[in-house]
Amino acid sequence: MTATTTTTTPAVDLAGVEKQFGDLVAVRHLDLQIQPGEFFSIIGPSGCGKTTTLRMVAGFEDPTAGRVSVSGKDMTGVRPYRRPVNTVFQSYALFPHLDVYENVAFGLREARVGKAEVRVRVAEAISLVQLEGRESSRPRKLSGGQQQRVALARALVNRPDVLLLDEPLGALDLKLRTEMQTQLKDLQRSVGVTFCYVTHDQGEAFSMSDRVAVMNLGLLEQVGTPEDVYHRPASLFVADFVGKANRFRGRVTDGSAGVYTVDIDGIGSRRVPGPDGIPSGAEVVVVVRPENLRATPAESRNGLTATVIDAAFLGAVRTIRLQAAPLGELTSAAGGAGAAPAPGSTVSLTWDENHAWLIQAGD
Amino acid sequence: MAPPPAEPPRRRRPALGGLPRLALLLPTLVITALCFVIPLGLIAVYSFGTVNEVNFDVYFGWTTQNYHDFTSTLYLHTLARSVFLSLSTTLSCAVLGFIFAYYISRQPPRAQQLLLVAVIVPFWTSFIVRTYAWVDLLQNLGPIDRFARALGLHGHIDILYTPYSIAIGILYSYLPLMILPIYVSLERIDPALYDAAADLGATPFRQFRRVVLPHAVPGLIAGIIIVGVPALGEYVIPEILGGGKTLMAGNLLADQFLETGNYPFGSALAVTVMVVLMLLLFLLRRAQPAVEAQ
Amino acid sequence: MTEHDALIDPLTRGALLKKAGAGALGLSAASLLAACGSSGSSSSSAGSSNVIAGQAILSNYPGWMGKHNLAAFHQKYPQASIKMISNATSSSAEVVLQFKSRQYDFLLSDTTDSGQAHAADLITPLDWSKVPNIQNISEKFRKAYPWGLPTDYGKVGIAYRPDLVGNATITSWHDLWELIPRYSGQTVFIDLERDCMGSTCKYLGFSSNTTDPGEMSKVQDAIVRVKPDLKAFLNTNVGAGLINGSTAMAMDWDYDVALLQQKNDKIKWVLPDEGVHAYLEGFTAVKNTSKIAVIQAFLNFLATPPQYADFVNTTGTAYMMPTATPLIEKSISKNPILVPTPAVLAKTEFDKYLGADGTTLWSNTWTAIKAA
Amino acid sequence: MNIRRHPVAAPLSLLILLFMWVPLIVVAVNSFNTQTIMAGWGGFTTHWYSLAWHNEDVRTGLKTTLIIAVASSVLSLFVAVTGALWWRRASPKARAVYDGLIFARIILPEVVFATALFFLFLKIHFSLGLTAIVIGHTVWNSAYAALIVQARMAGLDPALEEAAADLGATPWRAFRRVTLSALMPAIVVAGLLAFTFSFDDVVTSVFLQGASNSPLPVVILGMIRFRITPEINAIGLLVMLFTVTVMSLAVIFYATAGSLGRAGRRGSMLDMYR
Repeated sequence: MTATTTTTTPAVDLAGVEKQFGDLVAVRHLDLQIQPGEFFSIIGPSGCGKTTTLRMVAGFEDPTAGRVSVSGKDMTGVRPYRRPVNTVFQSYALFPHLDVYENVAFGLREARVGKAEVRVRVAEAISLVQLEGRESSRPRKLSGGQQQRVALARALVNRPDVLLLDEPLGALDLKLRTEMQTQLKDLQRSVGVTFCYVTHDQGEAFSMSDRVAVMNLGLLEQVGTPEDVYHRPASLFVADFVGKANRFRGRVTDGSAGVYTVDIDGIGSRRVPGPDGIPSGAEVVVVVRPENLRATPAESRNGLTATVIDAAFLGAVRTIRLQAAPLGELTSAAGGAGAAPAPGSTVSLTWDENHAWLIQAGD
Repeated sequence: MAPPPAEPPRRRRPALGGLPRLALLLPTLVITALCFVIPLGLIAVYSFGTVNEVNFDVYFGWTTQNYHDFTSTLYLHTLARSVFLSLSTTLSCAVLGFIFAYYISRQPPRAQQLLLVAVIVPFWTSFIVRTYAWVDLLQNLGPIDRFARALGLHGHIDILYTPYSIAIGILYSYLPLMILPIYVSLERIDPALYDAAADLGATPFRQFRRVVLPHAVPGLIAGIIIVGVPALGEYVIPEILGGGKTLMAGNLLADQFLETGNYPFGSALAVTVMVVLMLLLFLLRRAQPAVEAQ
Repeated sequence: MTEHDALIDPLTRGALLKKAGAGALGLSAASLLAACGSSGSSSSSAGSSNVIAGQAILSNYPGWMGKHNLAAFHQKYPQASIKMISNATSSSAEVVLQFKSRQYDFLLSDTTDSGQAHAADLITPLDWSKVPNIQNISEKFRKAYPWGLPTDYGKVGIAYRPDLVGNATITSWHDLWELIPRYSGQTVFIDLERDCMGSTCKYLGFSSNTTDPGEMSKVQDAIVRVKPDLKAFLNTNVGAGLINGSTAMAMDWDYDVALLQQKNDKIKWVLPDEGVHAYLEGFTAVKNTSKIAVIQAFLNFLATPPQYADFVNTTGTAYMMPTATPLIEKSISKNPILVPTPAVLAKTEFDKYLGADGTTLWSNTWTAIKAA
Repeated sequence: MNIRRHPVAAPLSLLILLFMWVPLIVVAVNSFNTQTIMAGWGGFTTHWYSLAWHNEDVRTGLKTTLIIAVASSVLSLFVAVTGALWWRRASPKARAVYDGLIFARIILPEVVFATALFFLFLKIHFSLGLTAIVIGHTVWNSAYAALIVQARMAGLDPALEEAAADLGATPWRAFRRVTLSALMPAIVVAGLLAFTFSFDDVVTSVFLQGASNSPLPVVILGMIRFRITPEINAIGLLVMLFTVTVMSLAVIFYATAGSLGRAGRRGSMLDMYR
């Protein structure tokens, strides 16, 4: 696990945080830091503990063990209404009996902000999310996207240290979702508030985030930039969760300092980059992303050939399903421009040395 | 779209600051247990007892005689008539209530409020006074009769003291209780839905069936329960408007408690009616999702 | 295996105080006062029999009292008063429950109800030496109502509009039964078990207090036969339709007909040849009342001609005290319908308590008639 | 389908409205009728109003009824709202039991329930009177109120209070500004319904009034025992005027208090129900 070392105080600091509900362990010993101004995402499948983590930051859950700090201040046990964070809920949780204006003004009124300032800041927030003219509408009369923006304005108007977003785009349709992703990113850049974003959609997280944390079964699997997580996954789970991965089993025969020689079953010896500290003789899995697995209609030079099952044209790319006799099914992806290989034809598969990644097996 | 992920159970923190959650249930528990379940238990026990017809002391025992008595054709006939009358009035009530609730819900907001007030206000005067007004209205040589004759209709409109006048009285008294829940459920319909339906080429009738009716179902069911059940037990209206000629289950039941003092038999009647109604409600609730799914 | 369980246990003074505690929740100031009032003064009135003190609670029809009776009584006995609780009860079951409820000290109750309460041992017999004025009431009524002070009675006869029945003359129940099918939908019967079936008994020549199942089955047949041709069974405004002609014939009470005649003089009253059935009401003291002294003083007071006249003039009922006649309004005292001549009384049979079996027989017959 | 101009539905709706008001017109007309036995029109008089106005039974009856109706409405709302708050986070099984008890309270014929309560109160030596009537009314009123409040509660996002807390509201303020306010339309409707039911109840009151003063409906029932005179029409109309006035004042007060308060942009009562 990588704990980034910086000189500034982290916006969110989770130290040894654990959460149990009865017998169920939702979050196991979590250490995580989110930097000020960062767009940070937590991704993972259902029940991985990501929402629980977010709720511990917001204060809706108390950790069973460990410490939660926001902007350097210990927030463990502090009630939600005393924390400098605000949340955008998955269901938005807009107050149905209040109009847009009063929804947005809610937090300011609770903070006893002066009337004049309320007016200015609410107007500002409403214009930030482009809802001018809808101030006196009730939430029920708004579209899903508009409601989502009200929820955003309602949280941001309080100028929180950290904005927590719990799958805020989950209820929107695909087109609106992509649109909102861009807007969210722009918004974050312009207000400069730390965003902590929870989603089960890795694509959504990648498109917006500076850094991503991947969780599974209550455990933090990896933290890093989207590129790190995608190209250098720390575990097989991460490798699979963030995208399609071709796996090849093998044993390390030699190597250190990030590049190892691996004897891959059914293929032979290859040089593969990987994390430090894998001992010789260790069972490993080599991960190659489909776009890095080149399929060329030629005789094999190094022993790996496969039969084309079919190909799917997706516009920008074309994916090819392949059957490699001893290795099972593989996937290759290439630019959509070239001609599709005919099903049943034989191709040879290659990858660049740098475009693979080693994961120690057995974890 | 994927359903929201099933996260671990939410925290069970006290709902209102330090108040334990169960404390919230206390008022309901007290009122239902002490003032409903226990007295009802008393009734259930009475239904197996006997009464001293002189001083009306009830003797507890385990006789099923009271339930046997109930199966006499005299009472079954009365029960059947009551079920039929309450069903038909409830259905007419539902039809009229629906039309009117729908009418209100499609008015501009101000008019909606005015119409709602117009529905409620007549009911802020005594029920008995209002019901007697129907005696006046419906009687032979009364306003409706005269109006009909002025229009040149042949013969008398002479429906006072018939099952019809009972039905009118019940319909009149319970109509607001039908209109309000239906209105509430119709009112929630987003006006854009009508446009959307029209836009998608729905004819007015199909629009009505696909948009309006599904939304009205919860309100309709609530209304039918709120109206149908008391209508079955109603005994004041049949007494005033029925001219004492049409015996209803409600009268039979009330008579046991108010007139003859045969509490065990009355209790047996009450228990039976309760069980039948509970069963009907249970079926209705099971049917509800099926209706809504259509 | 049966376990006897009397419905109502005696209320002790301690229990009343407990009730006061429950009432202290603040919602029931009135009932609290009533509870305290009835228990608090009990010792004083029981202790010295000479002082008439305390408040006696009377269950009564609303307004069923002379305009000035209560105030005059309080003036005469400054330490005593009567609190009247209005009840709209009509059945024996309700009245007997009132006798048992211990909420009241005395009740308005008719011969049937008091008879049943007596059989159930729920009444306090009066000490007649404390109510000497009872002598002012005609003997026939005193005999028929031995439990307390009889106050009023009502005969059930026939009222009709000769002009609406082809100027036919009705003199008997028999005439009425003959005419009902001919003028279908224009006849009204009284919707009270005892009055309606009692009158039918008279029509058939039976006692209106019969408990013979064979006779009752004939009564049932007689009513069911004409039921399709009846307009209604009513217990309120029974004969009102006679005024505008929507009703032609009615089984009705004397006092009601007397009033109807003031509105339309075409209405005729008939005291049927076969005889009439009548109710008789009065005030009866509840068993174990602590206010018996107050009750006796009040009933004795009410039985004086001026007070009784006030009662009759206010309620407009048929009266039973000949010595009060000069003080009673002419509309009542000169009305042949309401004056109790010996000839009329000879034809009149009062309600009696029918016993447990008789009561059940009557109520079953009545249900069968109503369900038919 | 534009029902406002629909050739059948629109006139039919107006007929329904007429149907609901005609008896009231009859009551009004008869209250000025000199004909004492309600058999046709006799002539104009205001005598019945003077009679009704000076009728002590009616006055104390009205006062008694008001106390009962207000007390039982408030109690019913308390029971219904606390119950709904519990219900919101209860398990499905617990909810089913709770719902079942609500339905049971609604479907039990009133006369049975009133008798049962009467027997019970006598058995435990609980004093009959206003308190007893209020309790009796509360048992069924709270069931209707619970039904209405619960329907609204079911439509509320369970995250609302969390959102309020997240925005800085303490639990109490979150309850007041969010939960209670969001429930307010249902509370108002339930309160009105409870008041109306209680205000007009005869059966429960008859059984449980004991030696206390009779509520107005019982007084009226007593008055019509032998004879119906136009006085009851005058009483009915006076009572209605009185209720309408009180209700209007309450609504005006509610609206004014709302516009002066911090959450001034709430709009009208019915608006909130939207």
